[in-house]
Amino acid sequence: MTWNSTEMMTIAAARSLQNEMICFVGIGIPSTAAILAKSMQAPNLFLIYESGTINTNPQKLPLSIGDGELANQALTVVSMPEIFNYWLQPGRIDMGFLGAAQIDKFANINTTIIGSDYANPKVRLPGAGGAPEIAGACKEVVIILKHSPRAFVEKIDFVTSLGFGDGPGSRESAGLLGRGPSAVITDLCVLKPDPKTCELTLVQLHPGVSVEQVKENTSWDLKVAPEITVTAEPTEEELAKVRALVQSSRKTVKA
Amino acid sequence: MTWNSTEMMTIAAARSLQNEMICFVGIGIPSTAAILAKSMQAPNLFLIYESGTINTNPQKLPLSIGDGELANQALTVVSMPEIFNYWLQPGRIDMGFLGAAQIDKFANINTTIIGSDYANPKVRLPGAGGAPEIAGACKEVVIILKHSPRAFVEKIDFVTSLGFGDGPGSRESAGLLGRGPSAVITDLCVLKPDPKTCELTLVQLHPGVSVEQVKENTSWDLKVAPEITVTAEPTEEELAKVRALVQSSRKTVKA
Amino acid sequence: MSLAEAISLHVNDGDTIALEGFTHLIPFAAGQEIIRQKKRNLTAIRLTPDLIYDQMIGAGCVAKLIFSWGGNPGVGSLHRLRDALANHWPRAIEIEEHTHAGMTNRYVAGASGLPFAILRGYAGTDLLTKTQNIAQIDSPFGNERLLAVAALNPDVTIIHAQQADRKNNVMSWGILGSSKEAIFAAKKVIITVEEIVDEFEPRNSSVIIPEKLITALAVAPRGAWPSYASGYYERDNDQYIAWDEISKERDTFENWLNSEIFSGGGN
Amino acid sequence: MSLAEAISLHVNDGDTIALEGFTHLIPFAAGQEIIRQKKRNLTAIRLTPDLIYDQMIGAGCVAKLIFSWGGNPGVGSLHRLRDALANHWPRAIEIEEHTHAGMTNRYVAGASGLPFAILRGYAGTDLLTKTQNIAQIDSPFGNERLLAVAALNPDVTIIHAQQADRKNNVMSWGILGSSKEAIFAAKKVIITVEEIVDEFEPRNSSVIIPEKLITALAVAPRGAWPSYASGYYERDNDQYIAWDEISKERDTFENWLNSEIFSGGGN
Repeated sequence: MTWNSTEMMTIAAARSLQNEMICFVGIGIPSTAAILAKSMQAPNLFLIYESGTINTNPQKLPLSIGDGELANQALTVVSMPEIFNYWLQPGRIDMGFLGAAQIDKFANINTTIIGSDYANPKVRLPGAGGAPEIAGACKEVVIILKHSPRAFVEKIDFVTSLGFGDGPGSRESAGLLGRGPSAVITDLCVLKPDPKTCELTLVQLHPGVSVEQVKENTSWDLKVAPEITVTAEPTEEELAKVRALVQSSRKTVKA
Repeated sequence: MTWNSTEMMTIAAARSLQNEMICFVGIGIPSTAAILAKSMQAPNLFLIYESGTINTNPQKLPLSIGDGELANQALTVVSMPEIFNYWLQPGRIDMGFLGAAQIDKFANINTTIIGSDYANPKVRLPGAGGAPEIAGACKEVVIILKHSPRAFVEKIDFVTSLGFGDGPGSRESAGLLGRGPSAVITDLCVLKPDPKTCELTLVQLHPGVSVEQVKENTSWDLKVAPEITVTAEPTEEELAKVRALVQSSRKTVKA
Repeated sequence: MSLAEAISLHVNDGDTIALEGFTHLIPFAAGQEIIRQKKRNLTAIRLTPDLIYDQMIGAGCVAKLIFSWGGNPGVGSLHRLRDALANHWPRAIEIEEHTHAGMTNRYVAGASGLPFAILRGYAGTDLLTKTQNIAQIDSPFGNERLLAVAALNPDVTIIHAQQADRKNNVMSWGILGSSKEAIFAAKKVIITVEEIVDEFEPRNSSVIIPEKLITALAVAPRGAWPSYASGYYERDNDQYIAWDEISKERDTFENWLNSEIFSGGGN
Repeated sequence: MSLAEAISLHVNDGDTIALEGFTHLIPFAAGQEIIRQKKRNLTAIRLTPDLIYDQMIGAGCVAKLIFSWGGNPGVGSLHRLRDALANHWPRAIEIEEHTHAGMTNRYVAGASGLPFAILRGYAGTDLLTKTQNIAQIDSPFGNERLLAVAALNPDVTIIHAQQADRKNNVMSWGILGSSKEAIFAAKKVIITVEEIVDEFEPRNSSVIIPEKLITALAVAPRGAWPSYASGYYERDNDQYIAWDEISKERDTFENWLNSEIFSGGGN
């Protein structure tokens, strides 16, 4: 049985979701993972998309966050003021599932610009969308992105969404309700914030991945947990389902 | 052809409504008058009730402001936040139609208490309801109540809704968007605010009513316009329709 | 779960409760179960206390009333409310009064997890000096002063709706007032419904409340009577008129209480 | 009224406009008519500029963009937006960026006739120092600091919906995003619809917009293509993917502009 690293990342992310959770899902890999989880261990996963679809159960992978499939399979569809003000803001959501372009050691994420000059960036990214408030208000956040030195940087070019700021106490002083990122899941491994320092720490490797590989793909001097576990290999069922999902979309979704 | 003074008041109020107006209606006589107007000169009168019924066209007199008839005959029914925040507050409503228990010479109205001690009033009235914001935000307000010395007082016991405060400039300094009361229609006459002083002035008598009668029923020294018109007598059609409406309700509504 | 269980499990003495529904879908069955179970010292929130709170006040359940219009719609006064205010019978009650716009926005703030909401309200009225939980606030953009009203977050919101499905999702339609906001604002939510259905039919001006928001669901047929449930039964205006007589005197009220509530089985 | 008349009558150079519809019901026909009529110096508001604003920006209609997520959903970048920002082609544009929650609440404030709305937003982000029309505000009740966002009140809001009735009331259903708020917030409202019907069928998650709120109504079948109209046609994902190629280079974009917009008749 073989698989590629994106499949492993998606499956590992799916496994982090528990049944009955209320999950606020961003488009792309997070969405694939959430839909996969719902077809596996979490059939009652309560999926909310920022487009207003409540408790939706998409059978194929949406290309956009507002695809007809999300509305057609939803219990109800509400306005965006209701989604952001009544559902997200009060801290009702258990889990926020986010992607990112850049991330730092305190799990702060950037989806706005690459380059130091906001007025004249090297690369203009899409921007904030729903992420800052998702990162702020969900009880817990999982960030999913591919591991590379360009993505895992010492200092991100723009703080679009707050992780742990510059360490313990940052979220509290910013007045955020949620506990913040509980894990960063990549195509190589799983990082978790250190309970004391909040710094992202390597705690789990995907099968066949070495600590060196992860360190090579991380621009800061990555902390490594004393005991590292290895991710269970994807099951045939997981792989079959994730491939069927990706097939169901006309084109794999970019983050 | 005979009629009673309540019928005259209702009919006079109905005549003050023009076709195509957006009218925010309180329950009781204001509602009867608005429904009558819609069946007479103002078929396209756009009626909104605080219960959330938009462009409703009741065929019988509602006893309460949220009767099923109002919802069944409405174009759509919306939430109260939408009614008060999106429809009323921005000044979208042309005409507010209100009743009152007490009114003073500047058309400030009281529906809260009778007696000077708020903590221990002589009579406890229902209170504000939607009136303060209706009186504040509608482009124009018409107040409908029976004429009596107890109702038309020098000083009202509680300012529930602002008319012209203590005269010119009061509404502006309170930050109200609407122009305020354009007329007070009673069972005896029609009063209008003086363009300069804002003080209510007798401008029109219902048929068979004398100036003295009105003054006897007004506790302050009522100003009288140099030229007083007389209200046109109710037509047979108006009377037939207002009586049919009142019949349609099991009991005439108290303000 | 039965309505009796839901009330006994989730409504405690001293709670702040909101039984919402504007004229339509007023949760009378739930309110009368609260009377039956002799809940005490409640802070009771409703835009329009209506007969339901007049009954609970007369029965001695309520310590404080937060409201915006306290009459018998289309009939006149709420005599039990008046008697409690004037003569402290059966007990003294405190009141805090607002406007409909103010109360609605206080629920909106509560539903939004915000400490307050802003509106153009109460301007020039005596409410500004006489009531609580309001404050003036200046716009940080340009020169404007507005009113801030404090959020309402009831311990329990109780709503009557038309239907629930087999998964405990709830659908209601027609005049819904501030019900949705009162639900989102509450720590716990009890919903009574006319019936359980296999599937919700499509309807305009309808709202579906996901089971995730609901703490307890009970079937209570005619649970909004003498108010009404669109699609099920009409408002019983005769009862509203009859209440004027029943509630005017203490003895007629107490007879009603004994015969209709304490002798009545409950749902 | 024809869409061409509606745009020429009600959209002026220099206007602040909002073409709303979140992924669903994006008013492409109206946006392309704006390009066809060479409207200039527009301040264009949308949570997600999407292809519609990428096209208008590439065509030189837009002076300023106010938005919260500027990508090609599920595909990648908006190349015309990037080219305008990086190289000022065909003209320089200014941007003001927010979050979805912020933009949504800016419409809510505009719809409510308030100067601002409050939310728990932007906390700890660089947006606080980099963007405009936000301010921190303290709660008058207890010790909390929140974010105030300034109201949005477009000169014209343009919405595509499924149906209008013979009286020019409009019904739409499915994902509606912030459309209702954008309509109430606007000074003028242009709505395009798939078709005129005799009567609206009952539907859940539907909204009816009374004609009183509508300045101009035009029938534009498939007016949301390549986005979608629930009940009429699906999102044309191939077109969204194809746009990545079309828009990447200026010459391929200009060929598209000439062949699809300026040669195309319009609605």
